[in-house]
Amino acid sequence: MIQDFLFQAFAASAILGAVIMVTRRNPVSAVIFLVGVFFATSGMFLMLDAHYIAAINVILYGGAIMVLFLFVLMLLNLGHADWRDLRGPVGGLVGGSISIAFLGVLTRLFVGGADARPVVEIAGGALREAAAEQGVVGVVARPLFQEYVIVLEVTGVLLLVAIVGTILLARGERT
Amino acid sequence: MSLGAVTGSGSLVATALGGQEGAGAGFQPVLPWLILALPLLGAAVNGAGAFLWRDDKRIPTIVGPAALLGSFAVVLLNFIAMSGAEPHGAAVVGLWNWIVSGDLRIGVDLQFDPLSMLMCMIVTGVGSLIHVYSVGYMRDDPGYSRYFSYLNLFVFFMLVLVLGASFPLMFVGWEGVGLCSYLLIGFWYENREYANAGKKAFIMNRIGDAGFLVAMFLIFTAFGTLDFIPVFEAAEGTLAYGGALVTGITLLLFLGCTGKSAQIPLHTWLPDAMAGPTPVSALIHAATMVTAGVYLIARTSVLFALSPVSQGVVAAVGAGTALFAASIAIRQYDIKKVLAYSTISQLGYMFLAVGVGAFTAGVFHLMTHAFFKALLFLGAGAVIHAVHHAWAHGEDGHGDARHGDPNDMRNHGGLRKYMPRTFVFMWVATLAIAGVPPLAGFFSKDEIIWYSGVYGTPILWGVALATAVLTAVYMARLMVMTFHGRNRTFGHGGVAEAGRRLHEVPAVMWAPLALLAVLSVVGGWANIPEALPLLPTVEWLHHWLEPVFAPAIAVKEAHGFAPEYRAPAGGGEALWAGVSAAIAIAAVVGTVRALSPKPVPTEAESEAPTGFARVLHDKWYVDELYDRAIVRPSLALWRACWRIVDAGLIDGAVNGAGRAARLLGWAGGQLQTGRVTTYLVAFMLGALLVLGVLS
Amino acid sequence: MSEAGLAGALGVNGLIALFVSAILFSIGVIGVLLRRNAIIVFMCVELMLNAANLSLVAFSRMHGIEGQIFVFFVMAVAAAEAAVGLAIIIAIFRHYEVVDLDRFRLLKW
Amino acid sequence: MALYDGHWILTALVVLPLVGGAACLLVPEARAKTVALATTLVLFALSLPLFWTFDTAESGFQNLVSIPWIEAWGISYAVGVDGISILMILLTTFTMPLAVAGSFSHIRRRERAFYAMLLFLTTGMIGVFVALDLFLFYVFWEIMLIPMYFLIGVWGGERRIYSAVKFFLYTAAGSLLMLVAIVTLAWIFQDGSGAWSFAYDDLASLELGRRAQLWLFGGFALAFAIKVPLFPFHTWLPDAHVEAPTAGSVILAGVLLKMGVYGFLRFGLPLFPAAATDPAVVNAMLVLGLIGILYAAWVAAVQPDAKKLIAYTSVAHLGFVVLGVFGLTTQGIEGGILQMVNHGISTGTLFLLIGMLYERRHSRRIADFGGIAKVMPVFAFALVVVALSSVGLPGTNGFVGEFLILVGTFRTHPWIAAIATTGVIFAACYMLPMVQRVVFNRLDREENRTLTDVNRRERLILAPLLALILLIGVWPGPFLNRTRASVEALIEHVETRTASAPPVEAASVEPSSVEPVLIEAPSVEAASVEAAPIAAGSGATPAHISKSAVEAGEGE
Repeated sequence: MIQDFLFQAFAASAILGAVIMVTRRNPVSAVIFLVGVFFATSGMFLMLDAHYIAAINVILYGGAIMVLFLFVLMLLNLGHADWRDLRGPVGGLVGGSISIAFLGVLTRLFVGGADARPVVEIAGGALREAAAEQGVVGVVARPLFQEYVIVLEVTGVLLLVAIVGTILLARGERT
Repeated sequence: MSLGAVTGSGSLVATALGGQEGAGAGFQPVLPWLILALPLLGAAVNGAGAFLWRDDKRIPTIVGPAALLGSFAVVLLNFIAMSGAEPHGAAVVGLWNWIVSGDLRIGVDLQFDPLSMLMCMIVTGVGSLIHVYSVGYMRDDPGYSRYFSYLNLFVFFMLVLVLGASFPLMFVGWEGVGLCSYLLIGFWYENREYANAGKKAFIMNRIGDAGFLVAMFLIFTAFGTLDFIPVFEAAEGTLAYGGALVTGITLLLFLGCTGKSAQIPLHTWLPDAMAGPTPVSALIHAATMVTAGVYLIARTSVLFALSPVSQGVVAAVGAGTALFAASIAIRQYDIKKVLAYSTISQLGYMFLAVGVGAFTAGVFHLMTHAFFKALLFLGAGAVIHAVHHAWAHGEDGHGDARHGDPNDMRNHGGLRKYMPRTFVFMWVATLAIAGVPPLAGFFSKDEIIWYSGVYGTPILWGVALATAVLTAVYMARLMVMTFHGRNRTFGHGGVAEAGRRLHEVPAVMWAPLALLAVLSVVGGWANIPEALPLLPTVEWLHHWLEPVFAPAIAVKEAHGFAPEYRAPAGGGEALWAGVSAAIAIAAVVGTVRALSPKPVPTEAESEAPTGFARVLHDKWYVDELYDRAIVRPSLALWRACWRIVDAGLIDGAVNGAGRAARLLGWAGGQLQTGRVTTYLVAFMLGALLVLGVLS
Repeated sequence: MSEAGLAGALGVNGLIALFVSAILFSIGVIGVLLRRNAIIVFMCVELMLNAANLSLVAFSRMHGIEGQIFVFFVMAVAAAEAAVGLAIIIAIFRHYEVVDLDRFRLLKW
Repeated sequence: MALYDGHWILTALVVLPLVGGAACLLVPEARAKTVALATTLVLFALSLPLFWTFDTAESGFQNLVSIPWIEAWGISYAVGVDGISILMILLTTFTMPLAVAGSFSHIRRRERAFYAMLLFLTTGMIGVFVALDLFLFYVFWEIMLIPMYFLIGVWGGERRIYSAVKFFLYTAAGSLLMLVAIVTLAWIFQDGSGAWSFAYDDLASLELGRRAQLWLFGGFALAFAIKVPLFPFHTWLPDAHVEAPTAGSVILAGVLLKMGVYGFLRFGLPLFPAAATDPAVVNAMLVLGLIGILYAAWVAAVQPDAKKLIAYTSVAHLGFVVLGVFGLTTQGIEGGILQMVNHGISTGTLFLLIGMLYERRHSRRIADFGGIAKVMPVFAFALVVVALSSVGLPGTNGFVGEFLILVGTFRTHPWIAAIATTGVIFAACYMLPMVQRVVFNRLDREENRTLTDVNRRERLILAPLLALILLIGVWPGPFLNRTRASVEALIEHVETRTASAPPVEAASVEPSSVEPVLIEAPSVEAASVEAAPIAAGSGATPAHISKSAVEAGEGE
């Protein structure tokens, strides 16, 4: 019961945080609220028995990536509010309608899609049992290093390429 | 030249013709190919000479006339051989297959029959004389070699025209002579007028040639062959008498004739053709090429005999042209123009003759006309030559512009004193053409007048008679203006200077004149009418040509042709011969009497004629009419085709399509703003679409 | 029936998670389209990624652990993307001295 | 002659220019022209025996070679020669050395690429004439387009880009439809027999319904009509000709324009006999040809640019050829083929001559000349002879072709032929004034006084052309001989197939009671179903080809 309440609280704060983040003129406060959203979703991950994902969501997203954003904001000295940042009514109308359309389509997709598929036997409980058996990390690590090992390695290469690319791009024209 | 092929191909034709060929069995042509080869060789040698030894005049001087004389000698041999063989039918000599395609076979076959031999005699005989004359006339021309090359080539094509045993081969000669005519009219191509005249001649001839071509197609479709002998033999069986097909064929052929022989409505090129050197006018535009139309009708006499309508048209056009051209000739000042219209008029006579069915008379007049008209032209050439030299060898060397046109008779006058020989020869020719007995023209023209009345209608007869009067008048006027009275070459007061400068032409020029003068006298004796049996050669030409024209006469007789031999106004041939001779003499004498006392103004002094005389002087404004009604509208239409249809409509559509594509591309390009947001919107709409379709 | 079936498979929380995911994603969309600042647009993209992750995790309760594995990879790629993206923004800023998306039209040659 | 049994020769003719072209790209700039000339001369020498050893009695294909290429789709490298293509091949190999030699002093930049393009173009042209597989044919057809595009676009005159693009788009637009038609044809064949094939004999053995024939014929016809070019698809030609370098114009006139009519003869008539003899189609083609003859002559007569004038005369001449082909008589088609050769020679020479003038004077405007005969007598002589050939004066090649065409067409369509005959008048109306204004009249321009007559190289180029003009004019036998058997077989094929086609459709209907229009196949689908049964019967044909190919292999 308390868990359900917590979950719904996380959900509500995630939505709230997202709304605030989108509407902030000051980029730094947008970053702060985004970090809040990430924390809220991490909480939801936890409640959904994805403990490992919850952890790295906090560390990776909430920590590393958002800090990176902050660094860039500071580096470029963009940390102040800008009136021109928000679009006018036309942009709002276009963005709003597309957004609402997305909401509708996604909702229909989730509901209808779930309806179309046969309900699989693995319920929330099964995942929890596996976690109890293999550990919170193990339940993710086993398939990762067994079935998906090649994908994992490729991801590693991708990160390497990203590192090189980032350095090259960020280094600029200096010779 | 493979003789095996010659006889082989020839016999092929002979067997195809069956028994008819038996008539020609007695006559085998001697060296037939040499007749053609010599002028062609001459043309080639002289043509090469025009490039290689342009300044050396010895080679063309020898080769040019020699090629013709050689050819004439061979023709003469054959002529004698043919007259020795009785009956003298047709012999066909095949040289090689020209066009063979499906059931169409056109051989390079030569047909030797009385008609073609007679024509060959005229072409090579008169041609030889004119070649010799040209040696003198063209002596100082820088294009001497080229001239002889063209002239030889012309004779070659003329012989092909005459000897060709099929319509297409005749057409080769037909267009070939047109080409040479074009080249020779525009011989002095630096003068734009002259070059234009050549072009005009070619194009007007082409109009007729198109008719000739379509006629050939009709013949081939009807007969399955284009060889003369099979066509003529099958004609009566294949074509209905007076039917549309034969009328169409013959009228189209006649269209070809009007082009080549300068009959109404395609006559306007011939006067302009006088731009060429005068011997050319004599050979091509008087004696030979322009008579090809008459020859064609004579050759296809069977077909024409089958179509009374066409015959009527031919006769009417011939008579009309004769009168029309004669009326113009009366008011011309250019000596060559007078002769040109005279030629058109005389050709009209010939068409009148073949039109009413007097084929022999037409060919007879063709022959005598070749003699006296060539003589007239060469004489005129001598006059022009003399006047030109008198002017050109003046103090400043080139006085043409100062003095005027050497062709203009107003610049002549009194030449009798300076050019006595030419004067005599010219009078012989004049009397011949006027129809004064016993000269050539009397017999031939009288025959035409007689038959136009007997075979034709009273109107044709009247026109023929009227034209005879006009002929005598304009010729006498020409003689008076040129040779009589006082000399005006150096103005009215320049008689003394004229005496120093004007001379008789050299022997190489007057000798051919003399020979032609003899022929102009005796030429008519070849066909003495039965009514006037003065010589043993009564109806000789008639008999000679009988094998050629007998089928046509037979056709006509089979369809109710039975003329009564008396003139429309009554009386027999002898009577009317006497009458027409009297008319001619009276007209000549009258004109000389009337004109001689009158002083003639020089070219510079004379005023433009007025009234009806002006209409005649300006040739009834036919050229202007054609220019306004045909040439200019055509050019306007053609320009419109180019500017409006081609560049406007079609290219407009094409370029419009291109522009439309570019516009579409530009419109599409406008979607590419280059801003991320635009693409994001598009991307999201796309994602929505995909998701929407999926769900 | 579908509501009950889905709720039965995912639990009520799972269902809520899916709706939250949809809402977060839509908010991300509106942010991307509404903001001119490249960095904030970028952040909204991260928000959308996170929303997607949320639905993956929710469905992993129904279909098994692969959902979480996928999330792992998404995060790895997102990290790389964030790094490269920010580097690009820096490079652009260096050149134009501005991060307003409407000020440059680099996608058109 | 054992070595020369002909089977390798066609392939050699296709490949050699490719090799030569590559060699041109590799050798130093100054050597390129020599390599190109040598290649084309060898090519001509190689093709001559093809002419001598041609069996005039054989109506089918000779020197057949067929090697599978893309077997899954039934595509093979099949080449052969018959009476329709032999003269075209010879014309190509004859024209090429002259075109190359004619460019020696004209092309001064990027010589290597220029001569390589010429040689690549040769491959395409010969390939089109020898290909007996429709796919192969299409490949060569398109190969041809590219070098020509560059020849015009790179070495052309001022508006070269516009002209090159126009040329390319026009041609490509047509040929794409043809590709659709080819693939459809192969698909219909596959539908009936179960196997794909693009082989000519296979596809020619299909018996299609009338409606299907009309559609497919339309696809081919548009491509060919543009290439011919028939009015109103002709406007690319004047532009392309005017802007192209001399060699380009010579090849364009000499060979490329023949592709259209060749296509009609090789594919249009035999593959779709019912469509090609459909009165509406025939009349449309004849009328378009007729319009081409008259209209192009008129437009030519008022052109101020000599090259453009000659370009329009090409339209007129090709109009005659189309007339002959669709007159569907032996004389008409033979005349048409011969006239293509004639046009190639005469018009090619005219372009060479104008090119020579342009090199000296850098102008093509007729008004800029006059009296040239005085300073360039040999040139004037050549121009007059060629002009006369172009107007079809008897004794030159032009007459033989025109006469046969007209006499042939007259038998089936007298009125059209009769009107077309007036074309000979208009021919004189455009050609003679041009000749007069260029070589005759007074030499009144100072710049023209210093013009030099044609040099020895140019004389060597002109001599064989002039000789051929006269030779074909007086003795066309050897040329007509070689076309006869094939042309007669073609007409027979078309006639028998046309005669046999209606009963197939009319079988179910009372022949007398129903209008022919009503018994047409209702749709393309229905037509293709009709096509199905016969395709099985044609199984013998590929065997025939492969058999002769095997024999070919053994022969060597």
